[in-house]
Amino acid sequence: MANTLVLDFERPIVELEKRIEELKSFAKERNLDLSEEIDNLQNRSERLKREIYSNLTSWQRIELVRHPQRPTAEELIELIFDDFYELHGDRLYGDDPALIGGIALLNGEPVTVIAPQKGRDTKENLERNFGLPHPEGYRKAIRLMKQAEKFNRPVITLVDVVGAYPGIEAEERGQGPAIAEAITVMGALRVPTIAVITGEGGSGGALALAMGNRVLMLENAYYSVISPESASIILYKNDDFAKEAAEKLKIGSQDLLEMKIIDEIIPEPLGGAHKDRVSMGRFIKEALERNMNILKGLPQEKLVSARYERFRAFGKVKEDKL
Amino acid sequence: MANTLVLDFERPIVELEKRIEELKSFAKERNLDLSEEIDNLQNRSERLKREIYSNLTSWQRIELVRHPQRPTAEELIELIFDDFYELHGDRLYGDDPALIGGIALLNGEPVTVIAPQKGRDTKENLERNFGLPHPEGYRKAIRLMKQAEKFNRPVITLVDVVGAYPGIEAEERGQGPAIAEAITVMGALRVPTIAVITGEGGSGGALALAMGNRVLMLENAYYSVISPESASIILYKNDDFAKEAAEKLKIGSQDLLEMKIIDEIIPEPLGGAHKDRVSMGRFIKEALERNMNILKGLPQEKLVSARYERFRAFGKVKEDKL
Amino acid sequence: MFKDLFRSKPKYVTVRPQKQTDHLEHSEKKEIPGGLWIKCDKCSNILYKKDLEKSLYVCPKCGFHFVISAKERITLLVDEGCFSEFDSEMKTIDPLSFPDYLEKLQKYQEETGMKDAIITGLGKIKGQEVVLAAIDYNFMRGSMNTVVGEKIVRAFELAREKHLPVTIVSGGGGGARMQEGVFSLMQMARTCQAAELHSKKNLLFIAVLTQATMGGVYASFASMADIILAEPGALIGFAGPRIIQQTMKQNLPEGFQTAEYVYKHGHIDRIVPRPFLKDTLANLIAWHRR
Amino acid sequence: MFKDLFRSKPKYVTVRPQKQTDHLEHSEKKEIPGGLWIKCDKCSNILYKKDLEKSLYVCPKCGFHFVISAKERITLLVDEGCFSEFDSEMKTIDPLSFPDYLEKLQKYQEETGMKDAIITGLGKIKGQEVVLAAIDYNFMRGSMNTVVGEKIVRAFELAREKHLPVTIVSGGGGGARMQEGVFSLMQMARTCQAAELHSKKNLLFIAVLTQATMGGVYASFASMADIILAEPGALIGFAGPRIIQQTMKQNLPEGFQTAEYVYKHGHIDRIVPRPFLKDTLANLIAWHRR
Ligand SMILES: [Zn+2]
Ligand SMILES: [Zn+2]
Repeated sequence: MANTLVLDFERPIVELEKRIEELKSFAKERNLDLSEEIDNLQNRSERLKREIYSNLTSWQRIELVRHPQRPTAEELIELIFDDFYELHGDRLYGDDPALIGGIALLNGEPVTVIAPQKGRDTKENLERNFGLPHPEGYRKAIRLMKQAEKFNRPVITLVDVVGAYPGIEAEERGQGPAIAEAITVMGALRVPTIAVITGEGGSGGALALAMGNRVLMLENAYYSVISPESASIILYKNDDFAKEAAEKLKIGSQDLLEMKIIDEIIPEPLGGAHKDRVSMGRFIKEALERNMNILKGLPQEKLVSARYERFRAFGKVKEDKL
Repeated sequence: MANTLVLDFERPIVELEKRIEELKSFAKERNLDLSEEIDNLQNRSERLKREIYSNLTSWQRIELVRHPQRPTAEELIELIFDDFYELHGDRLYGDDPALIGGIALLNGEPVTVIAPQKGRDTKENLERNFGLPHPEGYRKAIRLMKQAEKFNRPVITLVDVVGAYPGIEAEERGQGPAIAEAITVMGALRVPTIAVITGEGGSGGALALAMGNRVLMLENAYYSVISPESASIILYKNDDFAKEAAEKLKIGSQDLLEMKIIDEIIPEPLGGAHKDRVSMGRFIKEALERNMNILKGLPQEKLVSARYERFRAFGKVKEDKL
Repeated sequence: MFKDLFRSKPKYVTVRPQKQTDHLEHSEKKEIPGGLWIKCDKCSNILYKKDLEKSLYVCPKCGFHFVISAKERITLLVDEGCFSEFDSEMKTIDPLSFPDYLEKLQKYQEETGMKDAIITGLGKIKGQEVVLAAIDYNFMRGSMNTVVGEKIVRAFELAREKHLPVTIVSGGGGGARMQEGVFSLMQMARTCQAAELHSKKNLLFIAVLTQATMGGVYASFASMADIILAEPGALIGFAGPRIIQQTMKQNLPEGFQTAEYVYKHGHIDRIVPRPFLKDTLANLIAWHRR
Repeated sequence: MFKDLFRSKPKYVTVRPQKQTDHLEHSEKKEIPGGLWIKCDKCSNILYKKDLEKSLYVCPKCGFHFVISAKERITLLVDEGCFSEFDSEMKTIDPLSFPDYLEKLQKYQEETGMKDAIITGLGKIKGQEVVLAAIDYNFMRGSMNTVVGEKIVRAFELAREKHLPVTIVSGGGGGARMQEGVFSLMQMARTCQAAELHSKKNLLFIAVLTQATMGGVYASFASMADIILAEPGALIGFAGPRIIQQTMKQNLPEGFQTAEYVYKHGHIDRIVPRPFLKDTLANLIAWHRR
């Protein structure tokens, strides 16, 4: 765990592991046989990990998906796909580094992959605008979605975006309309679409890329209409209650699966995606392949109508007369 | 002709008319009956006008269509259509005042009208960028063309544009691609399209709006791949030979009709459109109605294929083997 | 009486403009305080309320457009007596069981006489049938929840079935409604899809953006219209101006996110002052008749 | 021998890269002067010509991409022996009878061994059939006239008929060719329409923008491609930089209208150095196979 940020709730694990290391050194130094005690402690440590990581609060999960070592879209793409050829530009105004897209091979089959791209450090984050797309990012996504449709190529999105970018130019160039168009275009594509919420699924910025025939979600990811911090400000006039808001908004994968907002939870390695990237990639790949195999069997008309029906269902209301 | 710029070749007419006025004053002052002489002179003046205006060189016609009083698109629209509701914006970046578009009624039938808009004076010209569209102008045109197609509304363009705008931002935002897209979209519309070259038909900027099932042209208008001035610079290293270049390039309506680049010449009032705006409007309206009646009878498929064939024909080449 | 008419089952009803003030005293308190005189939010002139009513709640001194309720909006647009409301009893199921939400809703329901933030229905504008929706800014700032979404979806579906144009007046300052969480977010998806299905039948959709059209309302159906009109001065955008100012730590440009500003940036077809709105809609609908 | 092969009737022919220099000495005089040594236009290093040949005319010191002829371009891209040219005898009818034009053409024809500024044909890239076109900058700056337009239109038509992808390498510095006047302008219309008909069949079109892609070439088929690649440093734009500078009376931004600049502004998918171009095209074509 060298160089890795330790979250508050992870401290007991880290402390215990430190003790074990100390005990090992001590045993070696003094030439004592403490192997039984050490084994016991290690078992204890494993249990502790499982206990802690299996009982995370909504807020702790948010801390995990905001972990600086959390694999970014580029890293996940590298892990999941055989090849990836990035395509650039919206053909209108610019190329947005905060959103990447291109052609990739999923088990040898070409697919179009689109994803917001966070940076891995401060320098990269400044280049990538913290993974917050401008309108040209959404418009690049729209262009690549239409290209995918033209060539009958499925679309896979990996979604990790805090939300809309609160910037003057983003407003001027119409991020509202750009998001609406991305929702509309992805929502009507005549090819299979799978969205994977891999980290933060923040409001319209996430939905713009989440109009999937299937919406999958990593275990610790969240998907919400509003950030817990903003919700806290609205409810309590300050952001001290973000943790409460996170619970109330039901933004975790388990709640969303029960509410059928998502179709499937992709498990994360114990302690989060960054603890075992290779396994994380394998889990996502497996889920994508399995879902893609089902979708590829459907005719175009059915793909479109099934997607409409999927979202049409989220309108349950009461209609009692007075 | 008060406040009207007098072109060089118009001087003899103006001089003669001045003489007639002087003679009239003189006759009145001295109480002489010079009516016969005045009548003769007036007949002479009429003959002179017809003689001069019927034998204009290519360059003189260019001077006429660049005349500051030449009716602009807005003025022509007002003269031709019963109503006009302008629509704005490309929904991407901005609203380009150098290109106007909207829904108009041609004899009570809705049509979409699109036209570059020059200013009527320096102030207006600065606002309108001398009628030179930026990419957002072409993209507004594209949006309105697609809107017209959606609602099965014919598209009429009035084209008076010097050419592409040589500006840094126009290049940055892709005026090349925007022009290509306008050509492609208008070229493939499933509704009747009529282009009227009303003044300057300058290179790609004009072609972007001239993919008509019918291409009509005002008598004195020109339509060229390059401005005569630029051609002169290329051929003779300076622009002193623009007049010669204008002849060599065969850019006048009569030449273009013979080469079948245009389908019909709309006559102008004697001395040019600005000499009698009402008649000018009537002539254009008559031509539009006549052509539209033919096109409206054609099925959509035929409109598209006929337009393709129209332009497909401009590829005559030699194919002798050596 | 005004309210009763609106609550009646779908049929053509008479909506009398002269009865508007009954309702105004309830819902527009902040904008138009009770009493005979009203102070204009923009120019601070004191206006005689009867005059303001006659001018359709547009300040005669400075042109400021006061917020009006969804009912008033519909009254203003449809021919007299020509509106039948849809789904007037539709209420939210409170899908997240969000604390204090139902109480809050009840307060707004009592204040406005509406079940939620939107009225949809079939109306006639100068004799032309149109499916009409108006979001009410005074009902939780016109925020979009399942009810708003579902009523818009149904409105589009009916229009598609009957081959009718749709006009939505979208004064939704709150964007998506927090208390219904991800279900509010899903309404962006659903309304976009509904608008798209309507559009694919080559049917007309006109959006009228009024004070305020922000967040999830702007970033969904409202910006997918064939023709986008806006009322003067309306705030239109995705991210809120205060959030932008706080995050960017820089002053916002003059007039930022006003209808005029957004128009200049190419996202709005026309700005239409309230007194011209009905005629404009009537003409546009007439020109798209088949 | 190289030339003979190219002039032969459509059939698969062997195009040997090692014979390129014969042709270079004719057409590339300005870029690559005769003799054993060549000075790089960009870094001014003196390069050994054999080395430059091996590096595909990319300066080994600074990466500058020398202009290469259409024949060399095709040799570089297609599998050995796998190219059959179309319409190699096509010539202009000089539609305007433009003074001195035919003489000028003859000079270029003799210099380049081509009848006009483009080669089109059917080739194989790593075993995959593709309709390929390359514009030759050295033939009247690769300007588009009726012959260039007609050959591109026919190339698209053949590709459409055979369900094949199209790749066009567009080094057309002169844009539309003045001497054929409005007929050159019409080629913008025709090539756009041809690309659109091809596109409507869901077939792939890749444009490779090379030094220089300006005016009517850029503002037509070249920017309608599904995927737009560019060589490093290529000048790409509509209006020429000198005209812009003169008209605007201001300095142009650093790198204005270079491939890198245009890429940054969102109009190009990727910048691909020459040595990677064949592999890139091969992959892209493979991924679009059905
Ligand atoms: Zn006021
Ligand atoms: Zn060099």
